[in-house]
Amino acid sequence: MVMASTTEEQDHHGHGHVAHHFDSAQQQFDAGKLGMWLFLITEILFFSGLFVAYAVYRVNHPEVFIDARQHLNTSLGALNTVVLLFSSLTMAWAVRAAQLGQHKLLSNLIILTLLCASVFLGIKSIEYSHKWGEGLLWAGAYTYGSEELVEQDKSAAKLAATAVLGAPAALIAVVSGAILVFWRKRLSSVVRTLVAVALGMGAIYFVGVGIGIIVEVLTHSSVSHEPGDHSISQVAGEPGPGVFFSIYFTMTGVHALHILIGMGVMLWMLEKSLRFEYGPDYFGPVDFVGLYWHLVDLVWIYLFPLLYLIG
Amino acid sequence: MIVDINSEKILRDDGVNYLNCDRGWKSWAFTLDHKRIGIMYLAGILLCFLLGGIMALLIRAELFTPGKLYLTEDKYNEFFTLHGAIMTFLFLIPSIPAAIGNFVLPIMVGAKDVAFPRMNLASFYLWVAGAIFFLLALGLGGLDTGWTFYTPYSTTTNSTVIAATMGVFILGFSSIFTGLNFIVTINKMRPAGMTWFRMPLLLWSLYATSIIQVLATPVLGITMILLTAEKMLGVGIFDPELGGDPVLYQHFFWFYSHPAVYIMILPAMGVISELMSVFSRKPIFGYRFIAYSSIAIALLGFLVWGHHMFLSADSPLAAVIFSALTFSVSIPSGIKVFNWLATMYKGSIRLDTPMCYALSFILLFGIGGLTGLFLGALATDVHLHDTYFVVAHFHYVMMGGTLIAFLAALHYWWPKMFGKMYSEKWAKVACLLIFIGFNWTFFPQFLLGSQGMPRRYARYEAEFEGLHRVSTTGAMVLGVGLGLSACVLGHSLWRGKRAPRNPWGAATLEWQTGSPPPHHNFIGKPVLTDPYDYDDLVFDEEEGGFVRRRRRSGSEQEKPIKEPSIV
Amino acid sequence: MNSNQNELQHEEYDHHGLAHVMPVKLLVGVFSLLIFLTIITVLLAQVPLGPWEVWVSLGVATVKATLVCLYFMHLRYDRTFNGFIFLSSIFFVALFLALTLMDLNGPRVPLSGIE
Amino acid sequence: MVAKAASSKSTEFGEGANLMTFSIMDFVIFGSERSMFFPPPTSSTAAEVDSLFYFILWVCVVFFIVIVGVMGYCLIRYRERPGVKAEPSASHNNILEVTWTVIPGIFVGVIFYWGFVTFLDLRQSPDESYEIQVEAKMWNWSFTYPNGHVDNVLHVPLDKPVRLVMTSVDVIHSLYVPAFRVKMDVLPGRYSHTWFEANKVGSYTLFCTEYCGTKHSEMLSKVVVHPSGEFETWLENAANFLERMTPVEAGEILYQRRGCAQCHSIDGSAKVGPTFLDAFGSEQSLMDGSRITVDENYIRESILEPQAKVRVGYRPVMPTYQGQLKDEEINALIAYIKSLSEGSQVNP
Repeated sequence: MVMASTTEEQDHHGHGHVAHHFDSAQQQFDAGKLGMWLFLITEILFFSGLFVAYAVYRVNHPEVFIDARQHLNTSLGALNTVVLLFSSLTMAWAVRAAQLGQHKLLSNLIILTLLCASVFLGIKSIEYSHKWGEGLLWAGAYTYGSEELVEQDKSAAKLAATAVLGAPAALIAVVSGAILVFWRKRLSSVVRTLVAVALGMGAIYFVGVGIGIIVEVLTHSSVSHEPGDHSISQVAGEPGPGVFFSIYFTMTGVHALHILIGMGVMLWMLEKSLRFEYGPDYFGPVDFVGLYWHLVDLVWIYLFPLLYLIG
Repeated sequence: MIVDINSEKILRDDGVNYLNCDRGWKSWAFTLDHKRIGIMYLAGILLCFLLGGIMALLIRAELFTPGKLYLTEDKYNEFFTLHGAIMTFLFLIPSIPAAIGNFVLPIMVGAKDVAFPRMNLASFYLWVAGAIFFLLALGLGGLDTGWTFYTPYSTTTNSTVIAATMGVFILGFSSIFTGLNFIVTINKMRPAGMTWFRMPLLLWSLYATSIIQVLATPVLGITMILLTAEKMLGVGIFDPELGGDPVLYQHFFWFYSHPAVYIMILPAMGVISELMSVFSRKPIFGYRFIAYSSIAIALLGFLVWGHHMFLSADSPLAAVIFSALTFSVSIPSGIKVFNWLATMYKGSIRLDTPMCYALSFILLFGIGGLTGLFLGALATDVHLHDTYFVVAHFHYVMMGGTLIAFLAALHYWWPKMFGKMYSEKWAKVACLLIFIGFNWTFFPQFLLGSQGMPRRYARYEAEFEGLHRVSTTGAMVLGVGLGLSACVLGHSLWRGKRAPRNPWGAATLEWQTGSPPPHHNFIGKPVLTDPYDYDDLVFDEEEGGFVRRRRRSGSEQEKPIKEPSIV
Repeated sequence: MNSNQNELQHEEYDHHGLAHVMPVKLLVGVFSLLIFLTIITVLLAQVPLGPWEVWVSLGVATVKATLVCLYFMHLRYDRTFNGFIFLSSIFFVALFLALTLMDLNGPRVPLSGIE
Repeated sequence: MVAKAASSKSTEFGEGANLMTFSIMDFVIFGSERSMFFPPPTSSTAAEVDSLFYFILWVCVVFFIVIVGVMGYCLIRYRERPGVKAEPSASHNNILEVTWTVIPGIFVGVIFYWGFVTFLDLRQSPDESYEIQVEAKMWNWSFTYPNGHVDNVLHVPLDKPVRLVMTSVDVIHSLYVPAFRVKMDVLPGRYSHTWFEANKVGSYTLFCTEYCGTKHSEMLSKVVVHPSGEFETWLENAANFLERMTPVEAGEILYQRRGCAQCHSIDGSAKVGPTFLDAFGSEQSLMDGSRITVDENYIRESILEPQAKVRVGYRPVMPTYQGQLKDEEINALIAYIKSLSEGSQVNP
């Protein structure tokens, strides 16, 4: 919605893409760009709160962080980093395509970016469901190391969590699939492509899940703990691993939320690009969404070492 | 210079302006016109001010006696909480920037609109949404945490904290959108001739305000998210039970909420800078210093939040550093005051209502600022912290400062907004009543505080009764004063006589266009002039207001011309 | 910093229409550099660096971030003002972090230690 | 002048009037024993704080008079008169700007330094301080003395530095003794410290100044300063009251001291908790719908696990006294509560 407002209104009595209150396309573009940058710094300060919380607890209780960190799967984190970086590349390339008016390429690059985002979420869901199964949750719900967790209901819990997290993607895939099968004829080519992309996103999410599971299984050894070890179980009133996972979940959760928002905006942008709306004289929205997407990438670039590596 | 007869005709004959250019509620609800959005904001914040004001009076009434008069302790706590929350988030923060600024800023920079009109409208509707959440908090059993939502109380109390925090979160976005819009508008939409140092000072102060809004508000956002998560899921980041740290919450909260104090006061200072110059008929004294001091206050304002925690954390070092930084902010504020006074020197001072408010601003803000020294100094703060001294101090700054300046701005731009003049006489009476009532209410509270009366007390020791009674009586006078000024302005809307383009003889661009302005603000292009040069402005009987005289070399007699004219 | 002036200076340089266009080679180059750095950090995390570990991995992260800003986000070719506000935001985050930390590593006690 | 406005108007209010008229006089003679600003200073550090206060006050008064003076002068001298235009004059003057930047700068510098030095004294408790543990809970204070005695009133010796080690069991509170000019937040999950040396025998009010919910404004206590020598004897007697008194008397003292009185009345009126009057032996229905008779076991359980059986119409807000009351103390309380019910004879 912010995006929508940073891209200027097409004014009825304005000419082309320049809104009535701007003198030139250049002024409009610069204004939009400055606006976008200002929005990005609000995002940075929004995340800064979480980083400060992280720093405060890390400085005051390093031991907690070192133990708790063992329970994050570095390979999954690294994998996601690569996926996200690649999506940044496609996004940056998309901006170029828009500037040069390469309409087909632009649409394809946006689609590619969307698919990467989907894979990222798929892999993330495996991380989350693993934590859920182990009871490695935020302080209020932290149950790790308490005896009543038996191996099989652990794996059951993991399965359930995976299912719950995957449900929306599955739903999207099924619905859009159904639409393609039954109403194919009635849809305009643009809408058809959009639905197809939705189907693709839904499907590839589970590719991400698959990859996640494989990696999880392969690298299980690296997660160095035997069930019921009390080295990091929560004591009321004392800063325990619960706080670490509180920070882990808020940080990654807020980040994932930004990914979702980004995906939504990109679909909106894809629709426009399929209508060939972007070209050398009007590519502001693509550029601005690109900036946003790179910022989400930037945040992850810091989250990855802070959460997965240091300790 | 050629006088553009046509544009003049248009403006003389058909009275088409932004108010009557199109009708129907849709033309307001979906308008992208910054002027209409400004007016909607104005209506909204005035309603909230009324609500918060009524609560204030109820609180004062209860405090007339030490024991219970008519409010239970719980109700009292809910009232002062919502009084604080509503006044801060729904009135003070949007007051001058979102309502007055929205209307004036684009016209002052000679633009057709703000850079992002849709975002502007979105900002207003977000504000409405936030207000609704607050009303929910009020309706669903009330909120009793104090407007600061300190943990762990806010996470343990079973009142409607979540509704309120969500409201604050949404209002944050509303505020960010306004600030972002203003920065871009000022940066990118000024006409070529208007360099940074030819901008009216109100624009400087609004720019500084916007910087704070954009940089600080997001932190409030994440704080509210964490607080909500804390309450709903038990993410123990602020909760000592789960190993969290309640003082960390205070840091998060004040990292926004102290700069927010400058979001409230900086625009007020901008308004005063304009008025002092216009009504002294003198160029503002020390333009650059006032401009720089605005930016300085905005930046230094980020370094002082710790003075709300002198007694919270155990680190004297931090307290000392924060105290030093706190004092550093007082300097630029002082600079502004002295420059305003210097502006009056050798002027020709006209005491119209806006000027009366401006002068009472200087006195009240002066007291408010000076009493800040007691609180910035560590040793005295230990005694005065969380007492009525603090209450009096911030009411002198926020109400004596921001509210009075808001009223000044309202009376100053009222003719421009609605094209009507109000009754000078009664407006001045109201101004006087407000000034007296205000001091009568809040000055005794300084004494209450230094004598050791803690704040947020529903019941109090008998020894404080005398001063509390004085204060309560004053509050009633203050209420009457505010009511009167509301009547005066309201009355002008249908009884007031038609306002000229430039009733005050001000030189900033908004006075070159009609009152009220046309839909696109100007017909033709405004003439860029020095915003503080009054030499060519002469009173014109036929117009009933001031008009610009054409500059002529030599003795040839001067003939007044009507703006706007195309260069 | 009147925008109208700045425009003129920015017009030269391989501007295409409204803004600078990134060559594909450069984009791909930056990307592969980023991947390389990612591998480096993961490997470095295996090496015990003691207290330096934090700074090393944050350092690498900062290099990556800079690359993304300069090239993917066009900051290198963008108006200086945009870069300036970006840096200023970093400055304020640092401020927030520093002053809060300074105040908050006071002594803590567990609730259990009260009686 | 504002103060005058207030005072002249305040005449119709008895106390207001006296207080304010005194004040106007004192305004001229700052720092007299009967000051309009402060309760009389009664601690070793208070005087220093006050003199800083008065220094700042004078600075403010001077600056304010200057501002009002200049404003008044301009308003009269340069008011608009027909035919008189504004005289041209410089629109900026850097020397002037520097002057009114530097001079206030010096003043705030001094104020800061003075405040900071005094603050360090307020924070640094002498090593030989007498240490008292403070525990704050909604909405009462309990002070634990070195010999294990717990009291809800703070008793301190004269002319002896007393160090308070404070913590809270629930939300943030703040301990404030205006007469000593002493205040410090009391936080859950960590200890905070403050200290003072009372130098005047007497009893002074102690407030909570951090908003802590419903009865925040009633979370008051007293500081009793004993003449040197008498303090030890008081502590002696206070500590062994259980031995010296009958359970009922002891129970009554505990009822007062340990904060029961905050929420449980003995006159039948309902406060946050149920009244003790005629409670014993009565039939009561609980939240879960079941009914119980109030007997020794129920009372004991309600003291140790208050949340276990909550009576209908009351919120489960009582904190546990597990590990805070000794068995004989609990027995004494039970005996006291019994004594408040008709026809219940007290068994020894």
